[in-house]
Amino acid sequence: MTGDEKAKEEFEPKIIGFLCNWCSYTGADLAGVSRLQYPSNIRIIKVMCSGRVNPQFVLKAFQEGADGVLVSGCHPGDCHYIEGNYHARRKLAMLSDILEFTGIEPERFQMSWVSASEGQKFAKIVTAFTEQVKELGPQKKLAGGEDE
Amino acid sequence: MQDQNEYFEQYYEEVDLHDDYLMIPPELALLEAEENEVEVKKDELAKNKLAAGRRINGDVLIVGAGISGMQAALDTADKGYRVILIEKSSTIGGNMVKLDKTFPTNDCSICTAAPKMVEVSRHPNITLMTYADVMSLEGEKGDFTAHIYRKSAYVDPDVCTGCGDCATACPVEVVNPFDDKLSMRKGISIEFPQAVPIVYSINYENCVGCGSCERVCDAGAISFLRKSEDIEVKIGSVIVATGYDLFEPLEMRKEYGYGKYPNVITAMQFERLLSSFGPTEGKILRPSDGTAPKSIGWIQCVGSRSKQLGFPYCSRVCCMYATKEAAIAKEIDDSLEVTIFYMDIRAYGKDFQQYYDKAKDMGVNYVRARPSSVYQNEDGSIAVRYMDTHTREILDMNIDMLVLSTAIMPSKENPKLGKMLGIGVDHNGFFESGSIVSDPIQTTRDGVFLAGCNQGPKDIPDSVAMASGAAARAVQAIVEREKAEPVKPPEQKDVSGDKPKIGVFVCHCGKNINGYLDCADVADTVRDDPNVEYSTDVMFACSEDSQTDIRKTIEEKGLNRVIVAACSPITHGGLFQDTLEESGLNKYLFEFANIRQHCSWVHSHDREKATQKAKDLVRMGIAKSVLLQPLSQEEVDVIPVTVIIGGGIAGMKAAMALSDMEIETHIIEMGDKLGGNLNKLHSLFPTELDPSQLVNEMQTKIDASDYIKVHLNTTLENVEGFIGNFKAYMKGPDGDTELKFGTAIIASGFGEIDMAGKYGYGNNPKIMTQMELESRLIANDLEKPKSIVMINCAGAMDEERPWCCRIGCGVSIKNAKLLKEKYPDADINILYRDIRVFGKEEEEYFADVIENLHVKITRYSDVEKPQVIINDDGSVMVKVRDQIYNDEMELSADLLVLTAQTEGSESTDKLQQMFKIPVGPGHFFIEAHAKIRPLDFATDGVYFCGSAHFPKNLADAIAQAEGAASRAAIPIMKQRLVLEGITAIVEPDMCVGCGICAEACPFGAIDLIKGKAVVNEALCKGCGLCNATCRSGAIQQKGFNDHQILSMIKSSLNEVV
Amino acid sequence: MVDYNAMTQEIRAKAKAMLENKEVKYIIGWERGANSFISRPVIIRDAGDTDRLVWNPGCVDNLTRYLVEEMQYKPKRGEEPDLGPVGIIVKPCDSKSIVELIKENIVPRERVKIIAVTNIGTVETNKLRKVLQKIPQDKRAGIDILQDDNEFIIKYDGGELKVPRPELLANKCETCVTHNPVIHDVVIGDKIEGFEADKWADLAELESMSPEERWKFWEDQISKCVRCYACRDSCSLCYCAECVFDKEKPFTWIDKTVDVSNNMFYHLVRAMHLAGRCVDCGECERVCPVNIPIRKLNRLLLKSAKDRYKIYPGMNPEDKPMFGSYDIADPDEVV
Amino acid sequence: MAEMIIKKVRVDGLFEAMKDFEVYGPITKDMITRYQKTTGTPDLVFKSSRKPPKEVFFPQTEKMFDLVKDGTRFVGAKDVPPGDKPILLFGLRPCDGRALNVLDELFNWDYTDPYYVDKRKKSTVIGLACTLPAMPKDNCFCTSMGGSPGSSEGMDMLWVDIGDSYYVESLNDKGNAILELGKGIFEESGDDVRSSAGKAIEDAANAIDRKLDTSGVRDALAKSFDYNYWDEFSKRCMGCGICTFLCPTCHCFDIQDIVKNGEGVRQRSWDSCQFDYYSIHASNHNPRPEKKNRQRNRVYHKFYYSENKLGLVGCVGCGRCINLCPVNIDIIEVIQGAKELSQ
Repeated sequence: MTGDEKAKEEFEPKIIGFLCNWCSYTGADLAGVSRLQYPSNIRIIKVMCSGRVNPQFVLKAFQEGADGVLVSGCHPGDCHYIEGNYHARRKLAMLSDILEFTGIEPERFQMSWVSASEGQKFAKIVTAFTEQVKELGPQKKLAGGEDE
Repeated sequence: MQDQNEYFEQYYEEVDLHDDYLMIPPELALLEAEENEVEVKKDELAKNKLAAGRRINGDVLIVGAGISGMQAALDTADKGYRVILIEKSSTIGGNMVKLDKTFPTNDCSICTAAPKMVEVSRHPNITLMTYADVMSLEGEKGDFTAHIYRKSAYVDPDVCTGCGDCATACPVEVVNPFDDKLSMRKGISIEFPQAVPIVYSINYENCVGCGSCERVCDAGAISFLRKSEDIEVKIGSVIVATGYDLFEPLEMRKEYGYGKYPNVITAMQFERLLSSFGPTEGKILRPSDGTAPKSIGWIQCVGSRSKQLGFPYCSRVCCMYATKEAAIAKEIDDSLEVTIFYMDIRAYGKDFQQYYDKAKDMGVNYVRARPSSVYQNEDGSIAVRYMDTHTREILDMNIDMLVLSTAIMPSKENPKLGKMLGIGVDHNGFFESGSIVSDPIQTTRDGVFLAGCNQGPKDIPDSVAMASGAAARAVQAIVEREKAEPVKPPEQKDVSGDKPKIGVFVCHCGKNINGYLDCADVADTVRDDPNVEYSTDVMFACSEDSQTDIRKTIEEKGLNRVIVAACSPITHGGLFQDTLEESGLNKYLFEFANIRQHCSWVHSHDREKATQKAKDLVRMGIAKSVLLQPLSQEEVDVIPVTVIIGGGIAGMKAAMALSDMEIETHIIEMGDKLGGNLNKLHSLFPTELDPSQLVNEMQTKIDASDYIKVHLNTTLENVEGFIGNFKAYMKGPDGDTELKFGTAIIASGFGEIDMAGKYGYGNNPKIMTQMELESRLIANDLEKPKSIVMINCAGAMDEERPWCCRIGCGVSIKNAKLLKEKYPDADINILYRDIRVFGKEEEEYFADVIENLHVKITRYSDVEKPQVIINDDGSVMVKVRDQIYNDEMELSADLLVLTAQTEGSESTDKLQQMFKIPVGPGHFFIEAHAKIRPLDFATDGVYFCGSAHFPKNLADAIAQAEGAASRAAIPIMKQRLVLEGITAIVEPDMCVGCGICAEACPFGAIDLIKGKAVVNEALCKGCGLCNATCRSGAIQQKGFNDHQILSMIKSSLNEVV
Repeated sequence: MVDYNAMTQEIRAKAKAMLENKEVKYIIGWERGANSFISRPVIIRDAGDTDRLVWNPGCVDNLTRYLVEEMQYKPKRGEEPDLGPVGIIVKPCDSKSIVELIKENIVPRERVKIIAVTNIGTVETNKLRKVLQKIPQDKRAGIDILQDDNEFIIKYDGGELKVPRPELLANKCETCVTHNPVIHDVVIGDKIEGFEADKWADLAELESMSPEERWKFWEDQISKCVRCYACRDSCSLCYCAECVFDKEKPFTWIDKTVDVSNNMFYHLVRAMHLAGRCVDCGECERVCPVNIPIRKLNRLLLKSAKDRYKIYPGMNPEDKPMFGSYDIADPDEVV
Repeated sequence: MAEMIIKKVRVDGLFEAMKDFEVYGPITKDMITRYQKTTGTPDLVFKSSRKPPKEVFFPQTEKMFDLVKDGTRFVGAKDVPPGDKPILLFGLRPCDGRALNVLDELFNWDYTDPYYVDKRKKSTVIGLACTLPAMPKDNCFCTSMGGSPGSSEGMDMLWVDIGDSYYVESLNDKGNAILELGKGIFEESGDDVRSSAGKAIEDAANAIDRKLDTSGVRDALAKSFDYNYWDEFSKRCMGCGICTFLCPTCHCFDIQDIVKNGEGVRQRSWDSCQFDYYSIHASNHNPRPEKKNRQRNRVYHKFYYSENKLGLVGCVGCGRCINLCPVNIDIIEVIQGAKELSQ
């Protein structure tokens, strides 16, 4: 194993997950109830609705040193608040575009729809996302590197 | 009443009173006790003595505390009436809590049921008695006297902490009925970890009387001197919600090897295997050797749809639960081979067909066969012999485990209970309804009502709807009574300006958390945080003793914020919030750190990382907690008026139920008369009932009611406001009118889709839909046909409209019967995909039509739909491939009836806009929760019933109508409503009035007044969308404001405080 | 050749009439700058002062920010607020700002009288600095800049300099599609036709780069930022009573630290706050003292909004705000 | 005072000889010059820098000390040991050199600021006189503020471009030390060199076309504080921080504790009196609530308070604030206006 590979192996990304109370948080609960295993890197912040997630939170998380940010809400049409997830979708799509445009890997940011019954999906998403972020290595662009 | 007394005596004879160690008078017992050096406290005995023969006054007695009984109890208690809820076993929850997940949403069953259980146990208007049976019921509607026999569990429920030390000490091991015999438990036990009340109980049948439990019980909760009680209760009405038994295929259907081969289990046993708190903690393992099966099969209709080998009716839920179990098994292990042997897949409910389609896509193998026999191979695997009805081959399939989808059957105690309560039992053993189609809730005795599966098989939402309906009916008898005084919560301490003093309680959840991470370490880490006043780890934070501890610590340490690190706020948040309130703290000063579902259970292989994450989660909780502020909840008065949109049968029935509860009700109907689709129907499946007669009877009652006002030819133009304070703008014969109301019921119904262009419809007078046929039957103007073909699922279950129309099979069979009776010489052939007759008496009706009237039925496949050919002479031919005989058939049809797909009414979209309620596929409204809130919308104060939600047969629509009336009556009977505390708040100095928040708000809760956003707290649902949309942060969501979320972000990335 | 002189005269006449007829409290316009070659904002209250008003390619400011100030003016204690209309002179690009401001309830339509000019382009201040080097310092005093379809003509003391349009034209004018005002009470100047649609050519180069190259580009640019907030302060749509970046109590969104991390956060959030609203008036980029190509960020989102949601701000006050609305049919790239 | 010359071709050699220094010099990129750390030879031909050289001694963001952690809490402070490398600031323009004088006074006034003073003490400053054609640029008015394109105030050594070489004047021991370092690189100078340097400076001075008569400014300002005048011209001010951040003598800063990635530091960053929250009190009261108050404060600070306090005028006439003001607030015009009004 090269040093680089080793560093990648040992790198434990910091991931923040904003989950809506009604679907995704409950879906994450279901993953727990079903004892599905996924990497422990994610720190979940509960919000009532994915529509509550201001793109500013995502940027702030990156700026504070998060390596990845996951936002998850109810599937389109299933929003507990009727339409919050549609609003979130717009805002966060635009955010994704500007991240890409500024060369900040948009792969560090992911939005997903996870219903209360999709514990399996939640576990899969978190696993894949953690892997994806791990692959990208530490996020120093918005966080600022040590060598500044 | 003679019979009843006999039964009473007989019961006492049957039930062994040896359970009472105290067969002698207390005084003597005292003396004896002293002699025997058994510690007995005098006052305890005295209490026991007094307890016997005590009297309780209530309003409604509810027998059975499964999901139906709980719903009925909550619906009644929420209206302000006192409920006495009795449950035979030691916990409430019934069969639902045994299930792993529920179809078609795959919601965790216990997770959705547990909050209801907790709510029931904490409701001030509900007196809950477990281990209790009803013995007699005397008197009449409005004035009943019942006797309750409450068995002693030898454990004082007020003292037991649920710690489980007794069970550890108990030497007796018995089969655990909760796990359907798949595991063992102790002689002293609780049913399951989340049982309510969480009180251990001794089953006297198993107890050897060694006293070990008593000796180890630190709390001193166990006493063998506790006496069973005979309690007299005075009530005005009774709801019977005693549930069902499951068919045990030991005698009948023994050819499937249950009880003989260990790897043949019932579906309920399989549920227990799937359940995370079941015998295998959610792992699918064979009972014979504990290995994971590589293949599993399900046999459907075990005990149902057979007069000879079980019950003639359809058990209604088995197709879906088997599909669910198979799909979940497949989800857990994709390599698993799963096969379901079925007769018809009755995926009749909302989203069921799609769920079934998805299971097929996942690789669940459906084989249409009723296996004849089952053998065990040497390796313990099971050989199933069956004939595939599609290929007509006789085959053997070897599977590692066989699951029998056993039928819901009437409780064996129904006849006895029926006699004690004076209510009738039908030929199958279910309780008899007033009418199976038009009055399912009413028993044969006035003032006694039915809810749930004791009336016939039902799935959860239908049971819940019926339970709400039963609550409405039960309240009618006592509506004049004075309501219980609402309990005032203790005075709240004002802590708003105080320095945060946080208490942290890290729950072990037994081994569920502490088994995978170090709870003590987590508690230690945060103890020195400047804002943390107290930090500890506890065994079960939710147990009653921990609750007491938390309350005590709040008091002693002067805590003003509390964090519990445990399971999930979804299930347990409310519980701890209540605990805070009881301690005089605002409930919004509570914060949850989810270290079980989101940590210990999902990172169970890395103790170190799980512990680290738990620390972070708690720290994030602290970061937010520091910033929590007490939130006040506004109260509003409720306008005591309900509006019903739609005057079909559901709307009419709901109006009548509300009227009976003395609530002013307005029906808004677009058409010129009430009755809706019923006016167009000739008759009602599965009865001979004349719909017009039913409509007329109800019309008469509505006309006679002082409480109902009908607005015909009236459309609803707009609605504004919120629960308790709506305002409708209507257009009708009186011009534009306004109406203020408190709650609304949407009963906008459904109709057939436009069939134009499908199956030759619209081009030939011989082709018509079922609805048109009904009209022709009423008019009696059909030309005598020689051959009749009906095509079921026309326009249904395809890509465009993937749902099942739910009612078509029944309608086609009924109309086939009518036509056959009218034209006995005519050939009738019903082309079908599955025959989905699931309701009460429906299967029997169907079997009768097939057996006795010689109506042909031909199964076709979804990939080869029937072709309709219209010849030049106008004659109609139908080409179809019979899936069973694999024959290509050409049927001439003098009459071709299309059983058309259905969809929600045209007004759906408009209502969606006006009431801000969600609509799903097919223009059907989406309920707040598919299982436990089947009549509510997410928007408070708006309910629905009938086919606006999904096509319904009459019985279900009526039960729903009464249920919706019950739901709609709750806010009105409460008179005042406490609103959501998590609302948005505007800082006026920061707001520049750009209005984007108002634009975004899904609930219209924000107005611009004088250039500033102003939140209407009554409309605000607290989603926080406005907060995310406001650029300056002038509008903030209380409890989730920018500062709080930002603090959580920061603390999650910084291991410092 | 655009007759700036005639247009200036017309503006002055209109302004004078408006003031004399008391149609407006004052007129927001441009006057000659102190160092003469770039015009600057001026507020004219007196009909007699209207001769100070000018219109030429050096009128670079988007004056609508002063409109916002008027609308957000908080009367002092005891002061009776004067809610009378004000007059403003706008270029077509600036007129889009007014559309947004009306849409966002900041400017009531009735409180503004819009004198709008048609415009084929203004100068880029930075480019002008360079071009002016060609003119002796002592001869720069009376500079006048004229323009036709192909070139700018700089008239100075005793001479004139012809500069091909691209060498002096403001960057924002190169991509401009709005040469005629979208909202106005009075239009001055001939209708301008025949401009190409925005092809986002200015973004193409960056978009063709690899992500790492893009980051390097932005890191270089953003590291120059001194966080003077001129880009924000010049923007007429940055009208919040308290900007998130100024928030100090009870928490801050951003540190005062000037480094790539904080600077980038600032610029990304600023761009997101303007997403679906920015009308590309170009003020942010013009005022930047360290020449950060800020417009690129805004324009990327402008392009995204157009591509994704068919939203193009600044055209119609009745349009729904992008972040206050949604369409079920919005592209769904969510996992 | 030693005078030497250095041939332009030998400048690289000198920088090679000075490699023990941490060298800061003008680096021009995308038309913008800043004084930045460099290991090679900085730009020799440049217009005055966009960001003033004060950032070398007084960086826009500067760490003051680390916060010390105990477990998960911060319990104390730990000073950051200053670097021991001497600093060389090369290419300082005369106006900026005079601005250093102001900052030197300020940071040594009632309180000695260790961060600035430490760096300043170990620094050697080599100035570069403004000569045509690069300098002066638009709106330079140093000559009106008592300076000149050849002023050596605030410097240890001054270089003047005289074609293929620079005339070099060492002004003190620090300058002499550089001469010593560059022994063999610097060459003897002569009178003709000095006079051509003088001529170059004079030409530059003559090219400055913007003038401000500062006589009577103090009196005028003393009288005009309450004039409506301040309101009038600051109406167009947008309230950005360009004029202050880019001013070589402005020195306001704000102190923040920053926690990131589990580590904490206390640091200070430039602040601007033009920001409305700059002067806001804890009580939310703002003594300078409006733009006119803030603009007036800036002008008074430069032309009135600074002199009271430090004995030095706060403006050196570098012209940056005029050049970069987006709305053309021109301090020369402002002062002249105030003078006219007060007469």
